[in-house]
Parts: sequence; C-alpha cells; structure tokens
Amino acid sequence: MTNLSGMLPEFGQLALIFALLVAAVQMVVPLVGVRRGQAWLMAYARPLASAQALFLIISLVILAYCFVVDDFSVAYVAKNSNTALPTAYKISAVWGAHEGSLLLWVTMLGCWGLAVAWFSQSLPLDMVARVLSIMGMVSVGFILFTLETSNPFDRNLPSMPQEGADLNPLLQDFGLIVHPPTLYMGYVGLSVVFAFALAALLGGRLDAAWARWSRPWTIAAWVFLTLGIALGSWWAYYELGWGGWWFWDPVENASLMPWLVATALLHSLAVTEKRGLFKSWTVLLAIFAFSLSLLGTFLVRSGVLTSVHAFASDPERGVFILALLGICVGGSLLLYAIKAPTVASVGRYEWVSRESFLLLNNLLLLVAAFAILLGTLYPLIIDFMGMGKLSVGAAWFNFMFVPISVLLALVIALGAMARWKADDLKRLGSETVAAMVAAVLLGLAVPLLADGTMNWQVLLGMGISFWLIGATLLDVWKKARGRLNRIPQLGMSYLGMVLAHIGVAITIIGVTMVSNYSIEVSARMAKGDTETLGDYRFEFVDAGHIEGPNFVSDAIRFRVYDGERQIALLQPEKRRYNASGSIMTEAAIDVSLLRDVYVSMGEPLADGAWGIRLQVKPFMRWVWLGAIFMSLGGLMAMLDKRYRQRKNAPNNAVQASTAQEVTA
Amino acid sequence: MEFNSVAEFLAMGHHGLYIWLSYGLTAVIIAFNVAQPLLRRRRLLKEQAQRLRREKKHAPQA
Amino acid sequence: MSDALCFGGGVKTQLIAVVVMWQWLKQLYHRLGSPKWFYEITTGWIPWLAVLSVVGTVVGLVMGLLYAPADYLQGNSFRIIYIHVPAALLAQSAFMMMAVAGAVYLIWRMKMAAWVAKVIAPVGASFCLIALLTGAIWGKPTWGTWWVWDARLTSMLLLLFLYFGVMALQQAMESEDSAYRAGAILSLVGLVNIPIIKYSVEWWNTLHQPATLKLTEKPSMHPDMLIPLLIMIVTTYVFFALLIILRTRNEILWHERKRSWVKQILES
Amino acid sequence: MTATSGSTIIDLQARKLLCERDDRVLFEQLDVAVGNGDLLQLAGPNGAGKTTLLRLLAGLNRDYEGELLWRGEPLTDDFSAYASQRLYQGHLAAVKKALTPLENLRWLVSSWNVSDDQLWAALDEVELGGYEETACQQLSAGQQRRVALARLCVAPTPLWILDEPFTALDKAGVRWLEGRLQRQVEGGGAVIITSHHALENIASLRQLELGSTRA
Amino acid sequence: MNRAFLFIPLLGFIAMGILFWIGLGQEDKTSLPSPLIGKPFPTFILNTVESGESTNHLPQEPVLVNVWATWCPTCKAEHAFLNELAKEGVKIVGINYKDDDFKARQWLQAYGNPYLFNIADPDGKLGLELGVYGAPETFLVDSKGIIRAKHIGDLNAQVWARLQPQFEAMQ
Amino acid sequence: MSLVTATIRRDLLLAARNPGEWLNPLMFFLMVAALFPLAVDPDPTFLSKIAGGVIWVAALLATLLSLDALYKADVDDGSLEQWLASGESLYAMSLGKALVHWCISGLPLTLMAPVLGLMLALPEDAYWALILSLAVGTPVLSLLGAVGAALTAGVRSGGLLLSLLILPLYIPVLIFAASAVYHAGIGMAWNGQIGFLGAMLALALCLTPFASAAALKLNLSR
Amino acid sequence: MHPKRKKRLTLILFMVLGVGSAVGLLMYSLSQNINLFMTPTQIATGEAPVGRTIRAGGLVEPGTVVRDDSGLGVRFVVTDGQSEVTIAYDGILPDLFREGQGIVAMGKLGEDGVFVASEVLAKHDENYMPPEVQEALDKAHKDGKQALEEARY
Amino acid sequence: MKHIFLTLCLWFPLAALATVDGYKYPFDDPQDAARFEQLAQDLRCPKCQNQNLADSNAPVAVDLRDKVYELMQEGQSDDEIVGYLVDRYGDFVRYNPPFRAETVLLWFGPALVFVFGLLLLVLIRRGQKQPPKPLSAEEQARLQALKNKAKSS
Repeated sequence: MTNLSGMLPEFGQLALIFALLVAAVQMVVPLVGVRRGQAWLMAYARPLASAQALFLIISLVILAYCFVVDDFSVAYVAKNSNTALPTAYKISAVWGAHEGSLLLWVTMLGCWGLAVAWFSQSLPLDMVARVLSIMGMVSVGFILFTLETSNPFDRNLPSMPQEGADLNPLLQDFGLIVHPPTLYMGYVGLSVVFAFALAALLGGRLDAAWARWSRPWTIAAWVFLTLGIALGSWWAYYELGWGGWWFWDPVENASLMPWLVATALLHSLAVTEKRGLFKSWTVLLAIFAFSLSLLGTFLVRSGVLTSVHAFASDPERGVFILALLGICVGGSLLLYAIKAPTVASVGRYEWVSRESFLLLNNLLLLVAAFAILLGTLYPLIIDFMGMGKLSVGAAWFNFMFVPISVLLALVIALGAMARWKADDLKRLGSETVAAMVAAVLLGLAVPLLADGTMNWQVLLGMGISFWLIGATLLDVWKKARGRLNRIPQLGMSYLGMVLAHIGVAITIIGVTMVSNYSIEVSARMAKGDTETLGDYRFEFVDAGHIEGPNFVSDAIRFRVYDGERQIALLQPEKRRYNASGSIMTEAAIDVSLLRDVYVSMGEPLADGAWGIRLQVKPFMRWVWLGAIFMSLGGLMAMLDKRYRQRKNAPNNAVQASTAQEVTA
Repeated sequence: MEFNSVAEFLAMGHHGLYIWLSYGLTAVIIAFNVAQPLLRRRRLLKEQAQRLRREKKHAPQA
Repeated sequence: MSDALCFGGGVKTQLIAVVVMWQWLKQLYHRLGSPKWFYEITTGWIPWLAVLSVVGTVVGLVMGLLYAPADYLQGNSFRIIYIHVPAALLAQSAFMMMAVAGAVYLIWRMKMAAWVAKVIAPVGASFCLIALLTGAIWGKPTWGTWWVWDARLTSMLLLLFLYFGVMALQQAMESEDSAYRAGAILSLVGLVNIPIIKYSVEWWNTLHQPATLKLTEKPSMHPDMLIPLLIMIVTTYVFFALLIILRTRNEILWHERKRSWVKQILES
Repeated sequence: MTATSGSTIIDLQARKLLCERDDRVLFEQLDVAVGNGDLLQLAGPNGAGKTTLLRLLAGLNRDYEGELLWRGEPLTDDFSAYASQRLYQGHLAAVKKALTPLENLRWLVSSWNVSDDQLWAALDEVELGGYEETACQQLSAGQQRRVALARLCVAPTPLWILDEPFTALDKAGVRWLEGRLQRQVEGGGAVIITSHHALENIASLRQLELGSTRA
Repeated sequence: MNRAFLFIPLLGFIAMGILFWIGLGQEDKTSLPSPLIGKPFPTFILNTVESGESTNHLPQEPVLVNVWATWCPTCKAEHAFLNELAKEGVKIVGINYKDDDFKARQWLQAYGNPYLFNIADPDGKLGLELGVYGAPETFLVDSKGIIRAKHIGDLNAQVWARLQPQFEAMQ
Repeated sequence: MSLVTATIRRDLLLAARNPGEWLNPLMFFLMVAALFPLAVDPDPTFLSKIAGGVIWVAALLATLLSLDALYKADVDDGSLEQWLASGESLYAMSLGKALVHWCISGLPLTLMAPVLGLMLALPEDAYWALILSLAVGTPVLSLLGAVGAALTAGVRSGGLLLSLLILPLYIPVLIFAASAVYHAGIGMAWNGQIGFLGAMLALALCLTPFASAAALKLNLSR
Repeated sequence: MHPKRKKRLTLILFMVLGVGSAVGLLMYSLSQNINLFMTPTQIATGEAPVGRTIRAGGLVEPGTVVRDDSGLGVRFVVTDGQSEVTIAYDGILPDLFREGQGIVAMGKLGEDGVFVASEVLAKHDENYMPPEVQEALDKAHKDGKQALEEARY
Repeated sequence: MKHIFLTLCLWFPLAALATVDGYKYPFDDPQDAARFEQLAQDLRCPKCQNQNLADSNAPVAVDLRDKVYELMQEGQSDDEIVGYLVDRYGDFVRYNPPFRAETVLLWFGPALVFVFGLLLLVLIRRGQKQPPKPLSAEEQARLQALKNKAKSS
C-alpha cells in the first residue's frame, strides 16, 4: 500500500540517511577549508550542522509519529508499544529500547551541533569549522551505527502484528519521559566540549579564549548530566518499589563516571580561563569526559557487562561500537599525545593556592572516577584472565567512596576560598575557624540527638557538610564585605559556584541521613491491622481493584498516623499489565522535606492479608535537592556575562583568524 | 520504495529515456549556471588583485 | 463613547505601526541600495542557501524519483514534473522579478536593482529553457508529440524569446546605464506575456493540463506526489536566490572594484 | 527681429553640481549662475564635459548630483515652463534633408507663434533667401546649419543654450552669429555657449574653464 | 614534561580496548564456573521420582547428572538430545528440581525417559547444595562420585562435543 | 500649432517626398505573399487555407521592415533632441510617431490586402475578417514596434535586434488575427478574435507610449 | 486649471478609457469561442464546418475502439456526455490513449459525419495520483452512482 | 524475555522487581534482623543480573534467603554463612569481594592512583617554568601606556 503515512518509516530512514550524508560532508568540507585557508568552505559548517540536525529531528519525529499512530509494521514499534498504551508513554517509548534511544542519542548530538552553529557567532570561523567538523565525525559514526546495526525503522513486513508487545511496564512512567532525554543531553553535550578540545589541539590554539568558549558548553552538559543522574535515581527510587536510590550498577556507574570527570573539567577549565594553566590537563579531561560517556554507552549496549544469563546481546553491535570507541577515543588520545607537547602553560603558583586546591580536587574526582571504572571492570578482568567470577558491589563502592568524598568536601571549601597564585594556610585557617568549630559541634550533635548513640559515619558526613556550608557562606560574607546588598554584585559565576557547593553539602547530608537512619519493617497485614514504625503508625484501611488504561491492579489504602494525627493516606498498588502480563509494584510515598514514608505491597497471602513493606527514610529528598542546587548553580554560572555574545566581535575575529590561516 | 532494483529504476517503466533525458539536460544547464558565476568570480578576483598589485608597483610613493 | 475611544486608540496604534513599518522599509531600502551592505550580508547566506539547495534537491528528487508512486495514467513519465513545474514557475516569477527590479531602477535609480535585473535574465532564461525542453520531452510519451503549438507552450517560448531579447538589448547598448534602462523597459513591456501564459490553458482548451497547484484550492494531486513537488519548488526558488546572489556579488565586485572595501577583499 | 522681452527674469543656478560618466568624475562642486545679460562660455579641452554641462543646464540630462534651479525651483519641477523660456541648439542641426529650409524652419519653431512672414525674413537674414524650393540635401553643411540658426532671429525665449554654434559657419556667418548673440545679451537675455571660438567683443562674456579639476 | 607520559592515557585505553575485544569475542561468558569441581558430589537422602523410594547415592560409574524441571522450557528443548545420548549408552541421572512428581512422571511418559532414575528435589535443597541457580544444569560425575565438570544451559550436540572427551576420559 | 501636430505633418510630408519609405515595405509585402504559392503549392484549396496566415506573416514582416527607421533618423539628425528640449509630452509624441508609422505602413497594407487575398484564393467570407483584422491589428504592430524602435534607436545595426525584441510581442497579435481570418474562411464566428485584437489595441494605445517615451529618453542621456 | 494638471487629467482620462475598453473587449472575447475546438455536441448540431481542418475532442467512449485488421487504422466514438461523434484515424495512437480518456483530434469532418483525424493527441488532466487510489476513486464513484440509481427506483 | 531485559538494561539499574517477604523471617532480636538484612544485601542473587538477595524475587534468591535464615537460626556466624554460599556458588555471590592476590589491585588501585597523582602534582609543580622576569620600569611605563590607549579607544 503506497500512501503517505504508510511510507513514513521509509521517510524516517531516508531522513537518517540524509543526515548521515550531510554529516559526512560536514566532517570533510569545513576541515578542508581550514586546511586550505578558505573561509568560504569553512562557512559551510554552520548550515551543514543545521541541516543534519533538521534531518535527525525529522527522523525522530517520524518514529514518534509511528508510535502515536500504532504503526506495528515497524518492528521497533511493535516490540515496544501497544494500542492501549497512553499517548504520552507511546511517545516516550520511542527511547524505551536500544534502537530508539540510539536515535535519540544521535538526534541530541545533532541538536548540540545546531546549538553550536547558532550560538557561536562570536567564535572565529576556523574554530567553528573545526568543532563542527569533529562533531560531524562523531555523528557519522553513530548514525552509521544506528543504520547498520540498530535501525529503528526496520519493518515487520510482510506479516504485521495486529497488536504490539507493549512497553515494559517499568518504563510506563513519567520517569521515562524525562530521565533519558536529560541524561542524554548531558552525555552528548560532552561531545561539544570534546570537539572544542580536539579543535584546539588541531589548531594549536589552547588559550584562555578557548577555555572561555568551552566553559558554557561544559557547564550546560554538566547541568544536564547532573539532572539526568538525579532524575534516574529518583525514578528508580519510586518505580522499583523497594526504596533504593543508588545501586552501583553499571548503568548508573556509566553516568557517574563522566559526571565526575566533567566536574573535574569544569574546575580545570576555570584555572585555564583565569590563569592560563593546566591546559594540557584540561584537554585531557575533556577527552576523558566524552570518552567515558561513550564508554558508558558501550558498556550498556554491547553486552560485555551482562555477564550472567540468558540475554547475550548482538555481538555485531558490540564490535561496531567498540570500533567506534576505538576510533573516537584512541584517535583523540593519539592526537593528544602528539599535539599536547606544543601546548605549554606559563605561570607559577605556590603550594597553598587556589591552583593547588583545584588540582587536588581534580585528582580526587579522577580517583573517584577511576575507582568506579575499576569496580565496574574488575569482574570482567578477572573473568577474562580465567581467575573465576567475582562481584563488586555496594559494599566495596561505599568503602571506596566515603574517604574520597570526605577529602573532596574538605578541598572544595578551601579551593573556593583560596586566592590565585599563592595563599596562606594561616589566613585560610583563621577565616574558617568558626566553620570548623560549628561543623564539629553540629556533627556531634546530630547523631546524639537522633538516637543517642555515637555514629562516626554520621559525624563525619554531617561534619564535612556543615563545614562546607559554613566555609562557603563565610567566604560569601567576606567577599560581600558584610553587606547583604553587595551579594548580587559578586557575579553570577561566583554565586553559581556557591550554590553548587552548597548543593554538594546538601546531597552529602541527605546520603548520610538516609543511609544511617532509614528504618523499615516487613509485615503481614490484613484489613484493620496496624503496624508501628518509628513515630508512625500504619493502618490497613481496605483493599480493592483498580482498572487502569492498560492494566488492572490490586490496591491497598493505608492511613498513616503520627501520634494521633493522620498525616497521609497512601495507596500502593500491585499492577498487572494486560499486554505483557507482567506484575508491577507501585509504591506509595508520602513526601516531605525531612522524611519519606514509603509503603509497598508484596504477595497476597491467605485470608486477604498481604505482605507489606513499610519504610521511613529521613532526609531522602535532600539527595536530589542537592543535585537541583548544583544544576541551578551551573545555570547561574552559565548566565555570567562573560559568556554572553559580543555583537561586534565576529567579523573582526573571523578576519583575524582567516588572515592567520593564510599566512600560516 | 517504488522500484525493486537499480535496473528497474533506470528503466522507469519504459519511460527511462524521457525521464533521464530531461533530468540530464536539466543537470547540464544547472551545472552551467552554477559554474559560470563561480568561474567569473575567480577570474574577477584574480584580475583585480593583479591590477591592484600593478598599481601598487607603479605608485610606490602613494 | 468607550467604543469610539477604543477605535480611536486602534487607529492611532495602527498609524504608528504603519509609520514604524514605513521607516523600517525605508531603512531596508537604503540598505538594499548599498552594494557593500548587500555583499557583506550575503557572504554569510551563501553556505546556508547552498546547503539548503543541495539538501532540498536531494530530498525532493529521492522522494520524487524513488518513493512517489507512478501515476495511474502516465506511469513513471510524470516524474518529469519535479523539474518541469518548478522550472516553469520560476521562469515566470524570475521575469516578474526582473521587471520589478528594472522598474525600481527606472524610478529610483538604485544601482543594485539594475544589477539584479541584469543578472536575473540569463538565469531566468536557463530555467525557461529547462521548462521548455523538459516539457517537450514529457509531451512525447504523454501527448504523443514532442511539440504542439498550444497556447501554453507557445507563450513559454515567447517568454524565452523575451529573455533573449532583454539580454541582447543589454548587450547592444553602449552605455551601461542605457543598457539597464532599456532592459528594464523591455521587461516591463514583456510583462504582458505573463498573464497570457498563466491563463492560456484556461482561456483556450488546449492540450496542456490546467494548473495542478492552486493557492485557493485543494491540489488535485496525491500527497505522495505533491510533497516532493512542493519541496522541489521551494528548493528551486532557494537555488535561484543563490544563483542571483552569486552573480550579483560578481557585479558588485566589478562595479565597486575601485572602492576601498573591495580592495580590502582583494588584498586578503 | 523681435527683441527678447527684457522684463523676463532669467535665473538659472547650479549648485554643487557633480557629474560622473563611466566612473569618471567630470566635475564636482560646480557652482554656476546665469542671469539677465550674461553670456557664459564653457571652455575646456575635449572630453572635459562641456557638452554634458550644457545638456544638464538645458535639462536634457538628469543624471547628476547637486541642485539645478530655475527661478529658485528645481528645473525638473516644471520642466515645460523652463523649456518654454529657453532655446536649445545642439551640435546636430535637426534639419531634414528631404525638406526645404522653410519647411524645416516651420517645424523648428512650431512651439512658438511665428508667422510664415517672419520665417521668410529670418531665412533672408541668414542668407538663405533664394533657396525656398531647394531641398536641404542640396545645401552645404554651413547652410544647413544656418537653417537651424535662423530660428534665433525669431526665438522669443530669453535664454539660449547653444552647443558649438560656430561649427561649419563661414566668416560672415560667424560675424552674424556674434552680432545675434550680442543683441540677445544686450536685450536682457542670456546665452550659454560652448565654443572654441573667441568671443572677445562681447562685454559681459564670462568663461567657465572645465577640466581644470583633473589632477 | 616528558613526552612519553602523554602516551600513558592512550596505552591505557588500548589495553582496555583489547580487554573489551576479548570480552566480546568470548563465546560463553554466561556460565559460572562451579567451585564444586573436583569436590565430591554432596550427600543427600531423597526419594526417586519413579518409585518414590528413598535413595542416597549415585551409581558407581561416570554419569551425567542433569538438573531439570517441567516448568523449564529449555529443559524441554534439550530433552530430545538427552534421549539420544541415553540411546548411545550414556548414563544419565536426573534431578527433578523444585517440581511436582506427578507432573514429572507425565513428562517422562510423554517425552521419553533418558534417565537411569530421577531424584526428586521438590524444595531445591540438593540444588542449593549443588549451587544450582536455574534449570537445566548438567554435572559430570565420575565413578568415585567427584564432580568433574558442570554445564549451565541446554545440552546440545555442540556442547556435548566439548564435554564428551572429558566424559570419556572419566571412564 | 503644437510640436506634435507639426511633427506629424512633417513626417507625412517626408513620406510624401520620399515614397520609397512606404512603398518599399508594401512591395516587400506583395512579394513575400507571392512567394508562397511558388514555393509551397499553387493549389487554390490549399492556398485558401493558408492565405490568412501568409498575408498576416507578410504584413508583420513588412511592418518590421519599416520600423527600423522610425526613430533612427530623428536621433541621428538631432530632431529628437529638440523634442526633448521642447519640454512637450513625450507620450503624445510617441503616440504621434506611431500613428504616422501606421499611416505609412499599416494603412497601405490594409488597403492592399484584398488584392493579395485574390492572389492567394482567400475564401470570400474571409475578406472582411482580413481587412478588419489588419485595420485593428496593424496599429498594435506599429505601437509595439515603436517601443522596440525607440529602444534600439541608439544602437548601431539595431535592425536585427529590433526584430528579436519585437517579434515575440507580435506573436499574440499574429495568432489572433490569423485565427480570425481562418475562422472566417471556414464559416465560423470570428468576432472573438477581433475583440482580442481590439483589446490589445486599446491597451497598446494607452500603455506603449509610456514605454516608448522612457526608451526615447534613455537615448538622449549621453 | 493649471496646464500641467490639465495635461495629467487628460492622460488619466485617456488611460481609463483605454484600459476600460480593453477590459470590455476582453470580456466580450472570452465569452466567444475563439478556438477551432468542437465538442461532439457542436458537431452534431451542425455548427462545425465540413471538410475543414478543425479540432474535436471529448472522452473516448469505452468499448467503441475498433481497430483494423490490416493496418493501423482505428475508429472510436468520442462523447461529451450529450452527443457523440465517430473519429477515424490512421496512425500510431499515443501512450495515454485509452478508453474513458480525454483526447483532442485534428482533422476534417466528413459529409457522413465521421471525423477523419490526421492527428490524435491524448489530453492529460491536472490530476495526478497512484493507480490504486484511482481504482479506489473509480470504485467509490461507481458505488455512489449505483446507490443513486437504486435510490431513484 | 531477552528483549525486555535488554530494554531495562538501558535505563534501569536493576532488572527485577522488589520483593516484600520480610515477614517470613521473624527474629526475636532486632540486631539479628539487622544482621540478616545486611547479609542479604551483601550477597548477590546468582540468577539476576545485578541484584542482591534482599531485593530479588527470583526463586533462587528466595531459596538462598531461606537458607541464610536457616543458617542464622542455627547460630552460624556471618562468615560461616557467606562461606557456605561461596563454597557452593563461588565468589560471585559476594558483593564484597574477598581480599586475595588477584584482588589486590581492586582494593588498592584507587589509593595507588591517588598517590601516583599526588606524586605527579609534586613533579609538575617542581617542573614549573620560571616566572617571567618582572617588568623593567621602562616596560611598565609602556604597558601602562598601552593599557590607557586600549581603555580610551
């Protein structure tokens, strides 16, 4: 049947092919222009990047449309959708599985390219040309990967199922709508930084200006990454149904590693911009950050880590993506090794100086990232070396992370306060003495007030958080010279940093509290039963059935009392999805700033009783609140006027740089 | 896609001659139209640059 | 009362809007008149237009040649439409644009307009030629003849002759200014041919089919075939703009070759 | 023979005139004023722009920058009013060779109310009295020119603009023309002329040297 | 800075790449090597499926011990091959893992019985001792009752080609 | 007497003095028409079919022949310069010139046409159509031609260029006129065509003088 | 009145007159048939001249196409819905010639009322659509017609 | 099934759903309950992709949970219980890897990297380039002049 909507998947694929072609041209033409010093060739970078993004967006929109209209002739749609699926989930199902999420990945890559094309008016043309050309290379690789091994537009023809297999019920959630796009924006955003770094290496132009151009892009990607990780954690927390929020799972580790390195990069870039130092190091970090985001993609999609059991994945995909990884990372590291010596940093700093603290912070962040990498890959190494099977889990990761985070928090506060070039430990000490005292006292007070026992973990966690907050605020107060109304004049960049650092402290508080003071009970409850947990009393009110759009569920209503006062009516569910027949636990959560009350249902038992799990998790929200603070801080820093475009700059810059090209 | 093979595509259901003839002619005319201004620009820039150099040589004091 | 006030206010704001718009137009006009401004602003446009044309052509042709279904009567030969119709439309619009640019030159003596008008002629003629050639080729399988003396075809042929006439006249004139003005006059006179072309198929019951695309009506074409056609039409206009800009820039370089800003370009 | 009416105000002014031809500036910042009794001779080497300036002043060419005013108003505002007040004679005689001098003259003066008698007299004055029946193609170049110049005898316009009127005239012709110009100027009229001929004997002669601007 | 230092990241990455390459190339990365290899078969006292009589030992000869269940689709897939093996004279002892005896008997009637006998392990006690985490699993046990090898997943001709020499060496 | 009437008078006088100016095209007209029976087929039935077209093509070419000189002489001898200097309406002037041109080319052709009709075995019904179409159509040719003549007046060897410019514009006239004659010949209504020609004439009368005037001006701005 | 203004007014009047009459004439002419195109009805009512080269056209009546055994000769009936005319033609028909399709023929009307064509051209309409769609349309059309007929009885 | 697991791998840390069966393991001593909880969290479900015993509802996980409870009731220590499971399922079931020759790098790797990094920092700072000489008075003046110029333009 040839009609327009019937042809749409073909057009989607066609758009993808066009995007590939355009990306291929984008990869070559501007670089040729740079090589030959021809500005008119370089000028093609921006339109080509825009065209590529346009095609990718078209392709993604078509796939989404196929989902919306239930075109089950498309294999991917048939596997991941169902007519009864609510429309919002149909759209989010686009990135619910490998093929579509890869398409989302490349589309976002295209969109970042588009953003670079449009918001780079103040950049020299040759820089834009190099950056977009490198992004074009990455695009070519990934679009090719999509088309070759994971084409979401493959057809089920000639036999087309009448009904789709439905989206996995776990994914039928708001979380799928927001988490993957945000996270991918972060992952892919790092490609811009990567491209800037490579462009700088290629052009031999690693200077403060380069750092200033890269910084907003780095911050943008970092903000997305932060939010994406937080959203993922939040989603898993309420969707998996048993109250965990971080699992040290490869999928999470894959996102945490680039985040850590991007954070390091952020700070290193600050030094490079302000002081022209650490250039080579900054470039390496930029390469690392994107490489780790690629590595994450590889780990998750290739199947190397799915070490147990029946779902061996397509080895072709693994080989392809490994080759991509090799070309991309290997190539850039080779370039780095060859070109980095030409980049020399001039400048001095003393042992006690902001530079040193930032370096230390970089080191710690990198050690953290390395630890995760090691923990994730070690079982693999052991296995391949024939030394048996091994698991590295939360116990190990926690063991590694506690000291690193404590050190990091200490350095953060000092780094933010210290002066460039040289500072005095005495000065720092005298200025922060108040914060130190307060931190120790409060750190001691919290565990004692909580349950009357001394808990060194809590002491440490709360202590460093309070110290971080105290020292940061003291610094603000000092910089504003004791006047509140001077605070806004300190600059968006600085205030953003303050906010982000406070965010770190908030997260540490949340993590400390929730991992030390969570309480839970599993009980067998029937109608009318009550159960007490901590200060709260739970009453099983009644149980009933609910008909959802594409599921039926058993639900129980609980009244939650704090003393005699009813504080919440919670209704956990046990859903059965019609299409797949899978069972899903929907936890019910009563949220407040100081604690979460979490109720989930287990199996139905005899006599209408149910297995019930009740949890109280203090300060749960703070874990994500901290992430929100960090993102806001990043956003503020991005809005600093330093990064705003200067209108008159472009022409001069273009001419200057092209002139340079010609004479060079 | 409407065609199953390259040969079928080229044959265009026994109208291949007409279609490819018209597309070919169009391509030739378009190519000419694209090339002409580009070549002219190149020549123009070369000539004028030459002229400028000549003028500079002849009037070094200016 | 309040109504009247409102109305008054409306009129006032409208007046202000008109004045503002007029000022803006005037400014635009003055800028358009400046070759330097035109040259500089179009430098950035060229890659965009080029990419858009290439991409549009590829997309349109792939869709038109590979994906559009064959016509129920004509079979595959209708695929010529994807170059024939855009070229024919453009040939006519180009003539109108040439006439308008010529008129602008005649009335306001804007040099840029003259150059644009001069530059349109060969491009318009090329597209006219394409339309005629492809039309003739298309006629063979469809009507059974390469050429018919039908009103639409004849009037298109006249359009081509008019293009040639304008070009020849501009060539023949000794003074540049006269050449531009003569060309402008002839293109204005030749403008009468445009409605003749347009209505020829409706006034006379000829072989050529009436317009497929009408602004006011639903097109009598299946969307699968229509969308590539629309893409091709838009792309052709973009491509035309690109060609005109390229040629106009050459004219500017030539005429302004002694200005300092051109010298700067030449020296770099 | 009709004397020009002295009461007519002649006021032709050019201000900051700039003229370019083919990227070459002929003259710029040119100020000229012509009033009653003036005889302005435009001089200068070939190609200096004498004819161009003359045609500008006559209103035949509008490709200039600056101001051209007739009685304080731009020339082009009411061109026909200006045209009715001035006579223009280019270096082409505008004489049809197939027609007789009289027939030609009739056409040349057709804008003015001139009777045939006056035309006869004018032809007599330029010494073409005996050629009523002869077609102009049988006349010499000088004689053909005289046909055109004959209208100076009947022209009622106060301002004359003449381009190289002495060309092809014999000595007598030159003398006659000089006299004619002098009478025009003395009668309160004005003349603008391009000529390489020296016009020393006219008192109010002014000369405008063109082409001196060329560095 | 020494230039050689700059190559460290590259070398590190290349090493990692090689690791991944091997990982991707590994054929069977899903099976857990059993720590029980080389150790005696755990003791047990369980009933047989067929007779319901109690038993506490395996035959004193090399046997395949096959853990299976009627609820396991893969077991059904490998059953035909087990039948073939039994025909070839390979001795197979079944452990009916977390299953119902009645159903198991029906299954054996329907699909043929390649087993010498079947040990019923309804609550998975023996399975736990054997480190079983999913049916089907197959152990090679020699005449002294020592576990020599373990295979997780369905037994087919390819797997058997690998296991057969080991099995025959045990004779 | 205004300059317009004076010019019309003078040009007519010139034509009278110089009969070749209008006689030559007329002869050309006759000869071209006469060539057809010799070259194609003298069979009257065939001739009667093509007669209208042939006469019209010949008329068109003849008009074109005389157009070249329309303004050229005036430009060369300075008459046009005088015109411009006089400040009188160029619109009227162009109209007048076209009128004179029609009088010395279109009018004789119209009058001569019946004779040719006889030679070419024009069907009897078609005579009036022929005369009327020529009467309405040739002024259009003159008016349009005047534009071309004005445009090419300053061009050396502008005759060929003139044909190139003007012929495309003549074609609609030719089509309608020939169609009128043909329709008349086969006994069908031909008022529609004449109507078109009339419309063209009306439009040409009021619009072409603008173009001619503009074209004339550009010849003088030197 | 100022002479200049008077001149302008005259000009405007002249223009209005000219353009007005042109428009009038145009309207008149458009209402006339200036084509040598004859519909079968016009031929049937005797409007068309006999023995003259004219053009005739209409839809080929399905089932009326008869080909000669010997040569390329073909006869078919063309209709405009009211009247019919038989067309005889000797030559190769264009690709698009088919029953139900619009054609234009050039030729002469014979005394016998048969139009002897020297050229047959297939006319294409402005509709473009894939064959399947056309079939569907035809079917819908037929069904609709049938329904209409049934309703009448 | 394969497909669904893969899908979840993309977005979710864990591939199985929560289980709620704590009521099955009553302890008299809350400390024992905490011990049980801790053990269940540190042991890995062998069947699942990456899930501890506490959270998995795979049948094997249920069995192992039962076994752990049983062993606890027998009064075995944590090490004994873990050892029992490792004997049968291998080190794979421990989330806390044992400290052995082949895991030295795992346990000390990060610390080594940290120390190495610190050393590198020291080296880099040592190898810091000499700062440019302070500007002479004349140069200072020139710099000031340039700055002023830049400001004024």
